[in-house]
Amino acid sequence: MIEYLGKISDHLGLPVNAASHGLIMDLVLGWVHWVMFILFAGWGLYFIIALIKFNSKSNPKADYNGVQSHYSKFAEYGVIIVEAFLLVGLSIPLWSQLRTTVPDADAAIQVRVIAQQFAWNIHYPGADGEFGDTDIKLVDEESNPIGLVRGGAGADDIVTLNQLHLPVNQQVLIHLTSKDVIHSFGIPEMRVKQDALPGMTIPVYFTPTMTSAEFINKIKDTNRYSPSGNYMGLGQETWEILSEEKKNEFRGFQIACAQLCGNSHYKMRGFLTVETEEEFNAWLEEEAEYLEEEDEDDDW
Amino acid sequence: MSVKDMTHHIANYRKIFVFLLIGTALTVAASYMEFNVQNSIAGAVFVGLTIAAIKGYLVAANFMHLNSEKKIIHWILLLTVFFLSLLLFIPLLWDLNLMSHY
Amino acid sequence: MSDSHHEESYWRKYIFSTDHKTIGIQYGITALLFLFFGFSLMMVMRWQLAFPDQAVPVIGGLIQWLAELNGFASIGNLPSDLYNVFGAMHGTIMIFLGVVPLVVGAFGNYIVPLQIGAPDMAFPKLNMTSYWVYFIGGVIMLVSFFLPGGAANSGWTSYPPLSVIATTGQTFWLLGMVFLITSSLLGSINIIVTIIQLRAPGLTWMRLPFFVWAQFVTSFLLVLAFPPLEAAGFLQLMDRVFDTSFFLPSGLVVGGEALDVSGGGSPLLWQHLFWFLAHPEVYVLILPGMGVIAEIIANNTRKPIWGYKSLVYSVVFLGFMSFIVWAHHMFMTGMGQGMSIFFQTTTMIISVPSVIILSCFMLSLWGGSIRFNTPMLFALGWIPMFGIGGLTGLPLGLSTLDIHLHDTYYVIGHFHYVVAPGTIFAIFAGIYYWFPKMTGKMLDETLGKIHFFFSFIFMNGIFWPMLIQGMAGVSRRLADGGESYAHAQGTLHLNEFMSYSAWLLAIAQIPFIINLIRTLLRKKAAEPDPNPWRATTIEWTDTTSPPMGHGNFEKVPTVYRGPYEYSVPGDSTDFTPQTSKLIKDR
Amino acid sequence: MEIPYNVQVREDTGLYNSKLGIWLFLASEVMLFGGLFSAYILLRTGAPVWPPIGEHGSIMHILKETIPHATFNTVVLIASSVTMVMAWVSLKMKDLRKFRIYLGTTLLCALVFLIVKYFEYSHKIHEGFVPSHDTYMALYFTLTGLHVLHIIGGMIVLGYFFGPGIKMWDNEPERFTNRIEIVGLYWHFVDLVWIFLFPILYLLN
Repeated sequence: MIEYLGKISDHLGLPVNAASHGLIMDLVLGWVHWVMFILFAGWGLYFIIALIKFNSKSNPKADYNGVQSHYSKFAEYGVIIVEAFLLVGLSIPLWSQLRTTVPDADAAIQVRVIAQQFAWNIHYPGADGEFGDTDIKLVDEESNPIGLVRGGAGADDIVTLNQLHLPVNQQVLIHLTSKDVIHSFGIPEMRVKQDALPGMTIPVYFTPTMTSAEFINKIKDTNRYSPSGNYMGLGQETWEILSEEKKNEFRGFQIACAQLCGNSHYKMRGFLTVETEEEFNAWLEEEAEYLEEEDEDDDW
Repeated sequence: MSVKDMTHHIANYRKIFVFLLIGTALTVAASYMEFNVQNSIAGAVFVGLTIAAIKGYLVAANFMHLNSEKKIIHWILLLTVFFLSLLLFIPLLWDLNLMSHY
Repeated sequence: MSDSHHEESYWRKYIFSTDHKTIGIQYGITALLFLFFGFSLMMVMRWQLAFPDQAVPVIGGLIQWLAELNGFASIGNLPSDLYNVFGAMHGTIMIFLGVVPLVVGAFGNYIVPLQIGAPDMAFPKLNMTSYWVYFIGGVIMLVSFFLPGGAANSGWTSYPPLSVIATTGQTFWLLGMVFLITSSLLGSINIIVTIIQLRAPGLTWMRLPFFVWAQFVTSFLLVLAFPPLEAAGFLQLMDRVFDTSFFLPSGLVVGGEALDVSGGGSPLLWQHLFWFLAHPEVYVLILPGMGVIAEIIANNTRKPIWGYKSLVYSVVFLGFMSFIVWAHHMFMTGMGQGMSIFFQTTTMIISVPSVIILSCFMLSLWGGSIRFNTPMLFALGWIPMFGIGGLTGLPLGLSTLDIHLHDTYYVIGHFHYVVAPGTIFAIFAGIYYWFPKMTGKMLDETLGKIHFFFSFIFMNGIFWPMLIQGMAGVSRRLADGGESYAHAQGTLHLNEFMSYSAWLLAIAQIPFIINLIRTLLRKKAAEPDPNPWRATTIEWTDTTSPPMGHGNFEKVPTVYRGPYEYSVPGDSTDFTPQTSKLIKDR
Repeated sequence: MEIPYNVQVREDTGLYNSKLGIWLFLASEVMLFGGLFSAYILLRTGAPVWPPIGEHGSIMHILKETIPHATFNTVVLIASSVTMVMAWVSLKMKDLRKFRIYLGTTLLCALVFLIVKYFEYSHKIHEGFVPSHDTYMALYFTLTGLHVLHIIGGMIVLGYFFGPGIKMWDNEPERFTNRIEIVGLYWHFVDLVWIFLFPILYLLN
């Protein structure tokens, strides 16, 4: 029943769902919209009838007492019961599942995300599985935006700019924070959103269930696949010379900033690539190789 | 109000003045004691704020005549104090899911 | 204090007047101008959203001049820096300089003393002060547009640390807010004292017009909720001017440089203090509107409002609850289970009195003899619009669904349905309804109806697509309307539609402006009908239109009955004024 | 038409207008200081050490020196509250001379308070403990600064009633007495705020 009625959410214009918890959220949203729709339609019908029936021409003498029946009371009790159900039956348990049942760090892929004006720094723990320490004195916007201590646990850490890669069907645990102002980490397709507050690290976790390739296949017929207008802020010329691979990056999942964070808030986008485990591992290795090359360069 | 009432008031005000002075002395004394005994200041905070609350009550009830004020003013203040307590303590109950590391 | 035996000078009469009616009109005119200004900012923003980075037609030169004055590059378009300025100031101006002064300063000031049979506000000089303090606050806000870096640009919510590191405009914003808050506090204390102390004999609490109740609750919200924001404003001023760290945690790195502050503060502290005001503020915007709607519906259905007592209890309960729901604006700040249950529950509870109020208005129609004049049309239009606003609040109040909808255009659509068609329709309804009281002249009905129908259509044209965009996950406050984001691509075409609706909405206001000016210029009838709507409340039945100068009433009226005694069985007319002792059997 | 219940009380509420007005104002003041106290509680509970240690170390040693001054100031302010209420009582007993003495003493106490405060401030600032030093100093200066502004505001009003405002006594003695009661209520409130500021800022660290 929850599923059957909740399916109205398919018609609400939600983005494609690509996370394991997304379906139930959509169903709840569907339920809420049923409530909204029934209330609006019911009262709307009454409203129109009342206006036609009781205009001053057809009813020149008003009735001092007005409505005597108690239907409206029942309607109000109905609203209360439905709201109580939405709250206790759906929203509260779901919130606890989505926000307070933080997965065990070892069981999940761990990533740190450090937001800044106007980019997402993605920090992987590297082969040793442990994040290196950070120090704000080491921050350098060009070479070390998060102030990572390159040594000890931090020696093999991978830091990327706006490139979040995740394996499909594995739970990911993101440690979210910010360097400067408040940002908000949102991926609509993953049904994920969390404010990134400076001075605090807040866990975000979800399990992607669809790879970027599958996703792009799914949206082939939409504007998202073949954008127009300003071509995702790139302009037509730039868009047309992009490789198909690069285009897919833009078409795929994006991290959107949902909290006003300054001038370029509107283009603070990050890219999320969900891939199979092999692809993900290959990507990590590739990044690790870059890291070694850089180290050799610096060796003087 | 008659002159007799007033002389009664005056005697009361003098008494309250003395109480307030004693209260002040006690708070100061209490704070010194706790300083030297232990590191935890929870006890001192409790004692200090309790004395402050009593002093505040004495001022409000007597100098501001709240003990004999009209109902409507009591209601307004009750409402204010209720909202005030929410404002003071709800931010503290922010059971944030913070991660320990960073 | 208000003896008027001598002829008053022009200044005392029109500028520094202590008469609540003059002050009400001063508030009204100033606030309408600000409302129009705030609306204009939005129209420029909507150009940028529909046609990013193209020069604004007609006023492109002006935009370019302003942008360059602020130090931004512009070719006559609205650069993103200035977009953020306009966005923040649109919100601030609409709420704090437009709607609140209109509903409380203008309507509250003008109507409340008349409706309760009082000669003036309880503190006339304070009333004058509150207007002028508001005026200064407004001037500070306007001046800030010409600063280097422009006016405040961190959203009307001014979340730190962004607002603390923002340009000087933010300091002006804070100063302006301190003035506006002070003005609101003075005004609302005045209204509460007036309602409690100056009610005419016989006007018991349960005989008060619902409008007065709404003003009463609103004023309490202002008195108790505004000061914490004033405190927060002081703290942010300290952060900005004296480099303190109330809202700045340790270890901030801005633009590659470690911020030179002590740290140790909390950005959430601001959000608590801000929303402690700003949620009740929503009710400050809407409750007086509900009051206006109640008056007009009762008058034009020619029958008592349905469930007067439930309305009164609901509005009081609504006011009370509005203080304990604030954190539903903060679901995304990392809130745990306990607080989320608490605030979701209170949010669901607060929807109940709103539903009751709306139901009472709907049920009032049944059995009525409905007159479709302009005020009534606006009141009737208000009902479904506010309904949509209320209903779309439901998913936002559930923290789980807020994960997807938080800070998207769905939120924008939701609260604009509440305050734009909601409050502003009520304001228009009130203007059409009480204009004959204020001037002795009726506004033109045809122009009024044109104004209503087009406003109704275009309001929906702006705000309905926002709900669709929000569903798709498009964030708010994007200077290019979402063009840069992949998930926004499917709904981008709506931007143009919304923008055209907005400009057409502006055009739809022309009949209103013409109507106002034409009616004001028209000659007044020798003896204007003091009660053109055949209403029952004191302001229509016991004084002239417009009411006489200081004092309002020839003699203090005595009240014998409730506020909405329409179509009383046995009475020869279909309205029985509150002050009529007996039911007339003419 | 005269505004009713300016001097006389309204029967059903038992209040005159400005009495109700000042209490509403004080309610809003409670919320204003409440917002600041809320900041105090949140920042203090969130700090690992209180007062935090900053560039110039901890304020503790200076604070300990200041306690006698602050205690003295507390006594002064309480005394001013007593003289304030005595001033009102004198008016009730129709004794204008005593009223003047008491009100004058109140003003004098306020002045003493401000002078002590000035030395306190300058000592701290001299040692480098400015508002931006740490969150404790920020709270200290904001809270006491706002309190000082309230004292100054109160002094202006009291000064008015001590000087030109006293003329009202000749024509409308009752109204004047009410005014003194009102300003007295405000003054006691300022005292009350200090009663809380004193322990939380000076003693309990």
